[in-house]
This record gives sequence, C-alpha cells and structure tokens, in this order.
Amino acid sequence: MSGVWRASLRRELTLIWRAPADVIQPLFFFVVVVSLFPLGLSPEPELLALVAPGVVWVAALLAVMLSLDGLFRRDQESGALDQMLSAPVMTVVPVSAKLLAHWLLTGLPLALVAPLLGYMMQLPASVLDTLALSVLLGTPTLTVVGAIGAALTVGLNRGGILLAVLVLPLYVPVLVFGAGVVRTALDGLPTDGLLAVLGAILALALSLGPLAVALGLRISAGD
Amino acid sequence: MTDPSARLTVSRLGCERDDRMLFQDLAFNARAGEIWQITGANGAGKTTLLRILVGLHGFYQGQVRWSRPLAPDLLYLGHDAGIREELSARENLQFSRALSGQSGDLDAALAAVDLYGFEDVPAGRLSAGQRRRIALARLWLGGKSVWVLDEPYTAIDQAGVAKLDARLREAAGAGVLILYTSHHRVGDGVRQLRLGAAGEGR
Amino acid sequence: MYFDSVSEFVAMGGHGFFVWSAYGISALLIIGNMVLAVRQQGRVRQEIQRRLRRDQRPAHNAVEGEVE
Amino acid sequence: MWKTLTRWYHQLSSPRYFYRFASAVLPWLMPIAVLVLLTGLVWGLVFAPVERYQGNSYRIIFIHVPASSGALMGYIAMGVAGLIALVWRLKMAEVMLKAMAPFGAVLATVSLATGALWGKPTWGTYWQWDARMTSMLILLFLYLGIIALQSAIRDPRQAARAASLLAVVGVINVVIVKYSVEWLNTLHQGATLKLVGESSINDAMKWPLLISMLGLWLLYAANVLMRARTEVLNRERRSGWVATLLAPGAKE
Repeated sequence: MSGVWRASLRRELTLIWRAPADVIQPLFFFVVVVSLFPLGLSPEPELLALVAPGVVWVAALLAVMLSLDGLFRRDQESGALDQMLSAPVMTVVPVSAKLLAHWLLTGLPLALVAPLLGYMMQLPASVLDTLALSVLLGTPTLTVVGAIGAALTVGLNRGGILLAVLVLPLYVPVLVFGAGVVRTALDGLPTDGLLAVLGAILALALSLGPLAVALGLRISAGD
Repeated sequence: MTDPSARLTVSRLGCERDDRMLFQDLAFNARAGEIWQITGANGAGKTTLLRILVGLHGFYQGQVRWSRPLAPDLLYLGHDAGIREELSARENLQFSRALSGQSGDLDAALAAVDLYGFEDVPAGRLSAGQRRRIALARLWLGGKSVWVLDEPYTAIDQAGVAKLDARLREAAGAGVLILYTSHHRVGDGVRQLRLGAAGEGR
Repeated sequence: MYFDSVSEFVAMGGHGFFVWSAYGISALLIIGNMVLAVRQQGRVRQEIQRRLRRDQRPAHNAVEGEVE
Repeated sequence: MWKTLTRWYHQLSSPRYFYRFASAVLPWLMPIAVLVLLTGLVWGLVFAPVERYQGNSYRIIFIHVPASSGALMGYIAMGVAGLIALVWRLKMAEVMLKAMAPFGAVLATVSLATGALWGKPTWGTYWQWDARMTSMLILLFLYLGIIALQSAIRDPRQAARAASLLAVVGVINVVIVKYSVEWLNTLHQGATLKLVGESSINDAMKWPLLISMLGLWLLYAANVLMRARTEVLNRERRSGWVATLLAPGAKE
C-alpha cells in the first residue's frame, strides 16, 4: 500500500516538475493580481495595509482554484484515471498523493511568496509571519476542497467556469478565517484562537476530503 | 445458467446511453484460459461493455458476477492506454506496475515490445504505435489472471500483431481469461461476442 | 382589521413600497417556479409520448462460441 | 410497527408506486398549501397589530422568515437525500434531491430580496453583510452550484450521484459558513440590533407567522412532489409502466 502511495507521489512530482507551467502560473497569477490593487486603489500606505489581508487571501484563493482545473484532466484524457480506479488499491491512495504533490507545488509556494506581497501592500513586518502561517494552514484545505469540485467536473468540456461556481462557496470559511487571522494580528490581538479554527477546518478537510475526491472521480468515470 | 467453473458470469446485461439502448439481454459465461473477441460497429458500446465488466461503469441493468474479486487479478488496458507523455517509457511502466501490483522486470517487458533503447525517451516524443506498446509491455510483467484489453491491436505493425497473438495464446494456455475488443481475430478457438451494430434495427 | 381604510392599508404607514415590492417579488418567484414545474412536466410527457409513438426497437446482438 | 415501516419503505422507494402516491396526494395538498399560506399572509398583513419600533414594514417577516427557514431546511433535506442516494444508491433519493433544488433556490432568493427590502426602512440600508443575510447568500450560491452541476452532466444517473456528493459536502459547509460569518459579524458591529427576533414578537404576530411558515412548507412539499413526478417519468421513460401510463388515449 505505501509502495503505491510513494510511487504515486514520485510520479506526480515528476509530472509537475516536467511541466513547470503548472507551478509558475498560479504564482504568477498571485503576484500580478495582488500588485494590481495598489494601482487600482491608491498607493497610500494606510489604505493598502487595511485591505491587504483580504487582497492577498482572495488572490491566493483564486490562484489555487485556477490551478485545480488541470489536476485530473490530463490523467482522465490519457486513461490514467481509469487505471487508478480499476487498480487493486483504494483510490484514495493515489488521489491523496496527487493532492499532496499539488499542494507542495502550488499552496506552499504561495505561502512563501505571501509575506513579500504583504510587504508590498504596506503590511507591517510584524504581521507578515502570521500572514504566511495563515496561507500555509489554509491552502491545503483549498486544494482538497477544490479537488472535490475538480473531480466532479473532470469529464465536462467547459468544467472551468462550473468549477468556480461549485468551489467558491466552499472556500468562504477558509477565506473568512484566513484573512481574519491577519486582520486580528494587524490590530495587535492574539491570533492563536483563529489559527486553531483554521487548523480544525484543515483537519476536517484532510480527513473527509480525499475520500470525497476519490468518490467524485469514481462518479465522473461513470459509477 | 450460472456455471460454477465460470470466472465471469454475465446475465441479462443491458446498457443505455443518451436515451438509446447500446446493447440488451447480453449473457455469456467466460472461463479461465478462454479468449473472447468482442466485435461490433463503432458506437455499439464495446468500450462501455469492458468498462462495465471491470467495474468502472456502474449504470447498467442485469448482472455481472466474477467468481473471485477481480481487482487483484485484473490487467486492464483501457481505450486510451493511460500513458502520460511527460513521463518516459520506463517511468510510465514503473507506475503502472506499482499501481497494479505486478512485479515483472521492466527492461525485459520493454524489450519484448521492441522498445529497447527507447526506455528513457519521454513518451511524448515516441510514435503513437510506440506509445501504445508501452502499455502493452504490461502483458509481459505477469501476475494477472484476467486480461481486459480495449483495442490492443490499434497502431501495431505487422510484426507486432504476430508477437501479440503469440503472447495472448501463450497466456490463455497458462489459464488467463482474456477479453479484448478488435476486428483482428487472434486465431481459431477464439470465442466471439458480436454487439448489435448501432445502425441495425433503428 | 387593523387598518381603518383600504388606502391606509395600501400605504402601510409610509412603508407601502417596501412591503408590496417584497410580496410582489416573492409572489412572482414562487408562482413562476410553480408554472415552470408544470410546463416542464408537460414537456417531459410529450417527449416520452413522441418516442413511444416512434416505437423504437433496441439493437439485437448474437453470441457465438456459447455452447448452450 | 416495524412491518408497516419496511412495507412503506419498499413501496415509496419504488418509483412507480411513488408516482401513484404523488398523483393521489397532489390534488388536495396543493390547494391546502395555498389556502394555509394565504390565510397566514392575509392575517399578518391585514389583521396583525403594528410593531412599536418599526411600523408596518415588519409585516415583511411573514414571507421573509418562512422563506429563509424553507431555504435552509430544503438544503439540509437535500444533504440527507444526497447521503441516502450515495450510500444506498436509492433512485428515489436522487429524484427527490433534484426535485428539491429549484424551489429551495427560489426561497433563498425570496429571503434575500425580502430581507433587503425589510432592511432599508428598518436599518437604513438594503444590505449590510449581517450574519443571516450573508449565510443566505452563500446558501443561494450552493443551490445554484448543485443546479448547475446537475444540468451540466448529460447522463441523469451520473448527474444525480454527482449532485448528491456536492449536496453532502455543501451541508457540512453550510454549518461552517454560519459560524465563520457570525464570527465575522461579532467582530465588526457588535450584536446586530435585534428588533424583531422570533421570541420578542407577541402572540398576535406569532400565529400568522407560524401559519405562513406551515403554508409555505406545504407549498414547497407540493412543488417537490410535482417535480419528483416529472423526474420519475424522465428516469423511467424506458420502463413498461411509463409506456402504458402515457400510451396515447390512456387514462391519466
């Protein structure tokens, strides 16, 4: 069983590594979208710092969502998905390896870049670590929950728009608490309670999410 | 009609797609060591039938019963061979082997399908025929007693066809149950299952 | 009857616009949905009746190599 | 007792029996629902006393509160139907889930519209991102998600199973959204001014509200039975009983 998981993880990382566009696009999108706001609003520091938590978090959320469309599509088109579903191992094993690989190469980089963008948005340096921590804690949930939508729309030709309609309402709690943590830190209040909530949501997503994704893939394949 | 020695029993099997019956009242028993050729016009539901038999497609009437759990014994080559173009022949086969729990030697299998020397070339740069042969290499990894192959002969040249025929006969002789879709008939003694052509009786 | 006259009832103490537009929109949406449900049922029934009249015969198939 | 339950379960889970059951129930359920709803609304609009602080605009609650509760209960019922459909592969559960979605979405929209129109005279603004209205907005998006997914997938059986999974995930999400939005609001406005909560309205207002709620829920049930009948015909179009039922000249 762990053999399949390790083989799947190695395959996924190789696949994403071989097609770097899947890694660079979300990052590029994240940086560009955030840097638009000072142009759209005004470079005035107090205003930017005020909206920074929400702006950075919405941009991160959209970056993750955009990267999900390709999560299963190529495997479905190439027939690799049928292989996973008909293999003698539980589907959740290769699926969870795929989700981990996806987060490592999209969610994690977002968390590393977030402080830089936070700084660009005039956020005080003291808050930047909380920002990175909140994105680090929130993006796995975005990946897993978004993957449920990706699994259900993988067979459809214009799945992209539908994916957004399905997934964005599911992202609301993570956005509210994610940006909320940073705003609370900005006000100088303790943030561990909210980080705990983000952690609880993550625990729920990690426990039920992969099973739902596996079921979603099975349904899309025709069962 | 259920025959105890049958590895696969299909009774009254029917499948509907887009408000049209693909096939109906399909019934047959398949035993280990037999080769079944499934033919029918395009759109007659050959691929769907295979996907029902391997459990990928669940929306059908009737009954499909395997005498033992299928997944551990199943070697399934789908319509698209499951080969990712970014990975090399070896990497693709390595993953398929790990996923299906086979244990044969990679290089020997790749050599058997004339991919010697191409092991580490990304599949994207190989020809369509070579890409399909990466998937076919799994037939030489062994350890599976039920082979379900969707159009294994497409994009295979003359020499490849002969080699594949020999391999299928050899496996059947060793007790493997083989079900495949193709217009090519492996040889005599192959049982044929013809799905109603889509155009007929409309 | 809480109100003294019909005109007072319509005016709703100055909030008439809000009360009546709220009820108007609600009525529109709920009744609209009912009508849609009825029309959709009609459409499905017609579709099936049309197909029944066409009286399709499903594809047949032959199984060789099966010794009965 | 147990025997009647299993008999009822087997009967109601067969689409054919359900079609006859729904056809028998609808002719009297629909008029009763409309009657009860109208009595509740007329009572609330015409006869109920004015509310001390707000004036007459509070009369919107007689449609707003039933609609909000109907939208929420409808989605939770869809979650339950989705779970049953996924776990036991019950065709009727799939049919009910699809039948409940449209009216639920309509009620969510009605709740938002009436809430906004009630908010303007009472709190001076149509929309203020308060906990309840924001949750209702997300609920509407969830409804639209299910309807969009169900119509995007061609095969009705696959669409039903996909919608079932989404409904189950959605129900879990609704609970978390409620908490996250309530937390968001306690941070900013303090407790929203609760002029008219269910508890604080006196008896003269409570009865019309309860009757309107009962009426709207009955109407919801009637609409669900109607749509379920259509979906049963759609899903069973190839079966014999539909052929005899709809054969030209057959008695309905």
